[in-house]
Amino acid sequence: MPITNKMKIAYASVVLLIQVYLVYAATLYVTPWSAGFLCVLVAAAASAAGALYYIFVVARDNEIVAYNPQTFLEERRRIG
Amino acid sequence: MSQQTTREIINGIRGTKTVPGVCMICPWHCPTENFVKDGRIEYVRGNEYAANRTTRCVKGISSIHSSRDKDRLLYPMKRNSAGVHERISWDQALTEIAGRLKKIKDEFGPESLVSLFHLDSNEMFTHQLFGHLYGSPNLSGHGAACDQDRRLAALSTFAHPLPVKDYANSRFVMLWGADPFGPNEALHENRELLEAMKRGCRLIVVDPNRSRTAEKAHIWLPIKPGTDGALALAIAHRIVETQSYDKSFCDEWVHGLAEFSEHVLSNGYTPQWAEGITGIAKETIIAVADEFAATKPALMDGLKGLVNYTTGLDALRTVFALNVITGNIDGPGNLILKEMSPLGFPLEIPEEEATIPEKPPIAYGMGYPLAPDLPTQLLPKAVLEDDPYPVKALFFHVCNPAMSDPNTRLFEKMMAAVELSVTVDIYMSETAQLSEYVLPEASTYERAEVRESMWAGPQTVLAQPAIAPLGESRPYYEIIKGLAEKMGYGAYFAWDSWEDWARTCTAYLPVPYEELKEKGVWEGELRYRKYNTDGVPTSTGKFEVYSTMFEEMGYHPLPVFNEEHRVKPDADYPFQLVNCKMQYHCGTHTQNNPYLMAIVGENYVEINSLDAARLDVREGDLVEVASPHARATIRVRTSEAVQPGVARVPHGHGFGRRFGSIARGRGTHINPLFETRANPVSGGISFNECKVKITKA
Amino acid sequence: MSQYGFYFDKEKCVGCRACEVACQVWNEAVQTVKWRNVTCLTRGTYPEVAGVNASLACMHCAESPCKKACPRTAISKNEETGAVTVDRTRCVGCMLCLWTCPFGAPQMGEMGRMEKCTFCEERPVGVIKRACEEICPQQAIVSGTIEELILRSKQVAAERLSWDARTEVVLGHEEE
Amino acid sequence: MDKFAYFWSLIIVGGTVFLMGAYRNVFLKLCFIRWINRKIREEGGAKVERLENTPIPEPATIVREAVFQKRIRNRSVFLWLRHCLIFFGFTAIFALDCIYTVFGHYFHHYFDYTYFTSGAGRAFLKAGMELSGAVLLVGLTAALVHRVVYAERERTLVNLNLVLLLWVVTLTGFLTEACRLIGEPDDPFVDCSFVAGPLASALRGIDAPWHALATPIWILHATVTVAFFAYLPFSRFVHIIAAPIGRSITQDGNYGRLKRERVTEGLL
Repeated sequence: MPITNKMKIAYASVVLLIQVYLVYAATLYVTPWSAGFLCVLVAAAASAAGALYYIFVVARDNEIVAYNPQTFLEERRRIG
Repeated sequence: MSQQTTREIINGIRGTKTVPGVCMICPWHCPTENFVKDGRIEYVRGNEYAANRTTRCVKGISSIHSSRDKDRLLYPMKRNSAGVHERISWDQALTEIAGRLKKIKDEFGPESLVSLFHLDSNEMFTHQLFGHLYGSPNLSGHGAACDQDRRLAALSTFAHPLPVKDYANSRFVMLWGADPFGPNEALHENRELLEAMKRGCRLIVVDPNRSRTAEKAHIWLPIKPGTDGALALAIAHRIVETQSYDKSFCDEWVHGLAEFSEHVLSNGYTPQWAEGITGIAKETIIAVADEFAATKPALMDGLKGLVNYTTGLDALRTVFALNVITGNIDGPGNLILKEMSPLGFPLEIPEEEATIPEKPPIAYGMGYPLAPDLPTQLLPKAVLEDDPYPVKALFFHVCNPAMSDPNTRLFEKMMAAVELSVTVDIYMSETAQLSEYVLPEASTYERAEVRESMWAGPQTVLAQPAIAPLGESRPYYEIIKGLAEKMGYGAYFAWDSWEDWARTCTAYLPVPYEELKEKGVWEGELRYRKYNTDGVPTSTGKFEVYSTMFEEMGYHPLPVFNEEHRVKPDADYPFQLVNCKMQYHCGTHTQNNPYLMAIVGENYVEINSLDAARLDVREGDLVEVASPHARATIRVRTSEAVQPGVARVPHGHGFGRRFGSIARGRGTHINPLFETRANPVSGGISFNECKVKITKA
Repeated sequence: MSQYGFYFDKEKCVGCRACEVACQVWNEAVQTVKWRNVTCLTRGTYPEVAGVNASLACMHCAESPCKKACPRTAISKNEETGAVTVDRTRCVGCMLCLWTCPFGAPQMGEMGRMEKCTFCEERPVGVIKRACEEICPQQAIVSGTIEELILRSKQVAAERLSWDARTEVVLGHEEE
Repeated sequence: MDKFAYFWSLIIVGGTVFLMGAYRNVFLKLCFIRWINRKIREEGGAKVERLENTPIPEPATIVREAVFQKRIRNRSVFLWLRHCLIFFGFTAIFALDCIYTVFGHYFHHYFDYTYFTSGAGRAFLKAGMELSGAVLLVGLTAALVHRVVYAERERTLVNLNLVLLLWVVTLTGFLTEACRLIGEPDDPFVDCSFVAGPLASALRGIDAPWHALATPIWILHATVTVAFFAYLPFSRFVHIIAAPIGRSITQDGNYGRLKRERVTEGLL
């Protein structure tokens, strides 16, 4: 299996990390716990959920599912 | 769905029309198919009804470019006093040439016209106009530069000029200096040989260079250059010593076996002696000889690798003798004495009209009575010194001796000295640049041809014009017809389209004309062992291992190995120069081809990596190759396939080319380095009698 | 869905490159760079020299790596013939496909997009030969369904073992 | 919900969408390529190990291919010029923009670093962005005109949406700057913005409520820019990420030649 769950979790964690940092950076411009900041938080949560859903469900890597070495040898054999 | 031919399917896909043709790049003349769509050749391939089926070699398939090449000659030209070729009209060109030819004939006799051609089938018209009507005996192909020795050896042994090979049924094939898988691509023979090898046929290759054929061979004998004759005689010694030749066949069909055996045994041509000369272990020689004698059917053949040395003729005579004494001749899987198809001449010329030349062909005067073709490399000397007799007119058709013959400086002097020089070609070749008149010929896509092809059995190819001639170029038969009318022989050339003379040519073929025109090729039945019925046309009625023809002419009737004319590398010229051919090029016509020039654009000198290291030269460096005669700068290519001490240079390139936008200025002309050396009997050009030294440029 | 592909016989190929030029001539209208490429190799020192030639265009793999590696999903596989072709309108010429192709088949075209062997789409499959197969003087390239080709490679091996005293194992038939 | 809140939520959502696209169209594919190359090496039975899976690209090819774009130059000088304008314009303004936002808006929260906000750096930054913005705009206009007028003859592909998007981004960028300049006539660096300055003075002639419009135009610019970045990996612009990786590794077809040699050597 080329794309292991470990890689997916790694990528997802990077995405979440960036989001957390952006929210922290937003605190410098938007006074915390004000209405605007709440919007930022909601946006962050929504996009985080969307990202996780996308990575683990939508972007099925079925097209890259296990590459069957037997067929690969088949192609090699055709160079007789 | 009826069994559609592949032609119709392709026509359906591309909306093209199929016109059968013939390929004019190399001597094999493979029957082809051109797919035409509104005046443009869309696709080309081999003729599916012919032996080569739909296959074509790389030079053939890429020759589609010459049907659209804007660098081709498009109008007749004449060299003015300043030496520049100006455009003239066809009428003016033909009238002036005809007038000059008449004047030369009256003054010096018809023999003073020499007409050289490469291989074009329309030479029939040259023979009829210049030969029968004009009366010149000096009409010659390019045999001197190619296979003169092989033709003479075959004539003396089988009384047949051009034996071909039936690989399909063979069990043992031994090739001396021949490279069918490389430059001398022989289409259907390649496929048959490979399929035979798949069924267990043994392939032995004798070649100093690891050629493409040597790559596929079971045994490759890396012989020292020019010593093939010694190896052949050693094999003959082994076969004669162990009496493993075909006794019954020899008694009935071979003349002079006793003298041949006594000659081989007494002169000590033992494998031990050959080992010293050729560098091949005597055990290998003995093993190969025994295997050759034991395996039936077998065949041995040799080509360029042998004929480029003065020892080549005798080597080939021995090789053909080996074929004969082991009974491997004209049977399935042997050398086949090709049976020609019954093609007539295109024009009927009554006997009394033909003028009989008084003087003999110029080759006799040069001292080579047995030369099948005129030794073109000796022509410059003969012309400049009026040696046998004065030669005033030179006629070149699709051949480029200025490029391919040795000693180019002497050739240039001849072209300046001669009164009339005419070149008919599709490109402004080097010979055209030196000649006074240049007439543009239509390429193989724009002209018709009726010719015998090189398949083992009788095979006729009827090629038809697929597109209109480019510019003002004309097919060769139209040029000859125009010239004949101007010379007053118009009556015999009274046809209006090429179909008329094509019908007279193919009148005796068993196939109806329409069917031949539709298919483009007719293949007769390949008969084996024709000598049983038709006998052997030699003076003794048998295959001659002891050649009576040579004996009459005062030459040694039995093949020997003498190296007196050999030019061996020495201290200050350490390299043996080998004039070879490239797999991707064949003469002048492929130089302006974008497909081939993209694969290999320029020629190079190929030397072994050890020699390159010793000369401290790397791949791609410029070096100077100097022979005692001349020098040239060229790029190096280091390779493991070349024997140390040998420098291989493909010929046919360079000469400060000016004729094509793609060919201009590319490649190095190597021919000035070769001296004018000829095989003492056949007059063939011995290119490789040349030693060179290589220094960093 | 039958999978077609090429079978290449190295014992027959002499490296004459006629297949390259035939492909160029047949696909002249859409080709800017050679799709089929012949590699000629010689190894060893004189006179022990070994040489081999291989003519490679796309092998039209069953599970083609290039199709999976393309960020634009521009490469698609024809259902009936199994031919792998590139869609020029989607391709942006990033050449990730060449990075992953085991046979180095995708070529960078002059129009800034990837071009590759299309298994002569125009020519009806199974009816007539492909352009390169038709021209090859040695008939070293054979196209057909995978079953035919594997059967053929077994027959060639069997035929060879029947007379070849040395029972040399032929590539890929170890388990038979 | 003031300006900045919207801006930051926009960045978060856009960034995530970008990363999701990058995941599917770049990250997955690169993982697969690395995996298949390792598979080829192990099971391909290639006796030859000479060819690494990710050869180090030589800089010469990269310069020739990426910077000089010899391939487009061979096709036509106009297309080459247009691509260069967009390529250098985009990279320049992107880089300068990053520097400006990082040093300008962000660092001064931590240490008083005014070189870029009001010092001499500000002038360079300003002029640089104006120049690259102008270059990008010219390139994009040429692309738009070309796509509409010449597409059939040049056999290029007409998809206007991307070019239009980037064009709008650049245009709104200049508009926002012009509005800001209208709002602050005594900006010390007005002479550096040789495009926005004259635009501002021109607009000042038209008596529209420029001050009121400043923020909406700023928001529009921000939205369109982030939309562009978010849509990038899903569109043809993924070649901004993928082409440098793919083209530099495959070295203009050289990598293919090495792979074919490896397969041929396996046959020896």
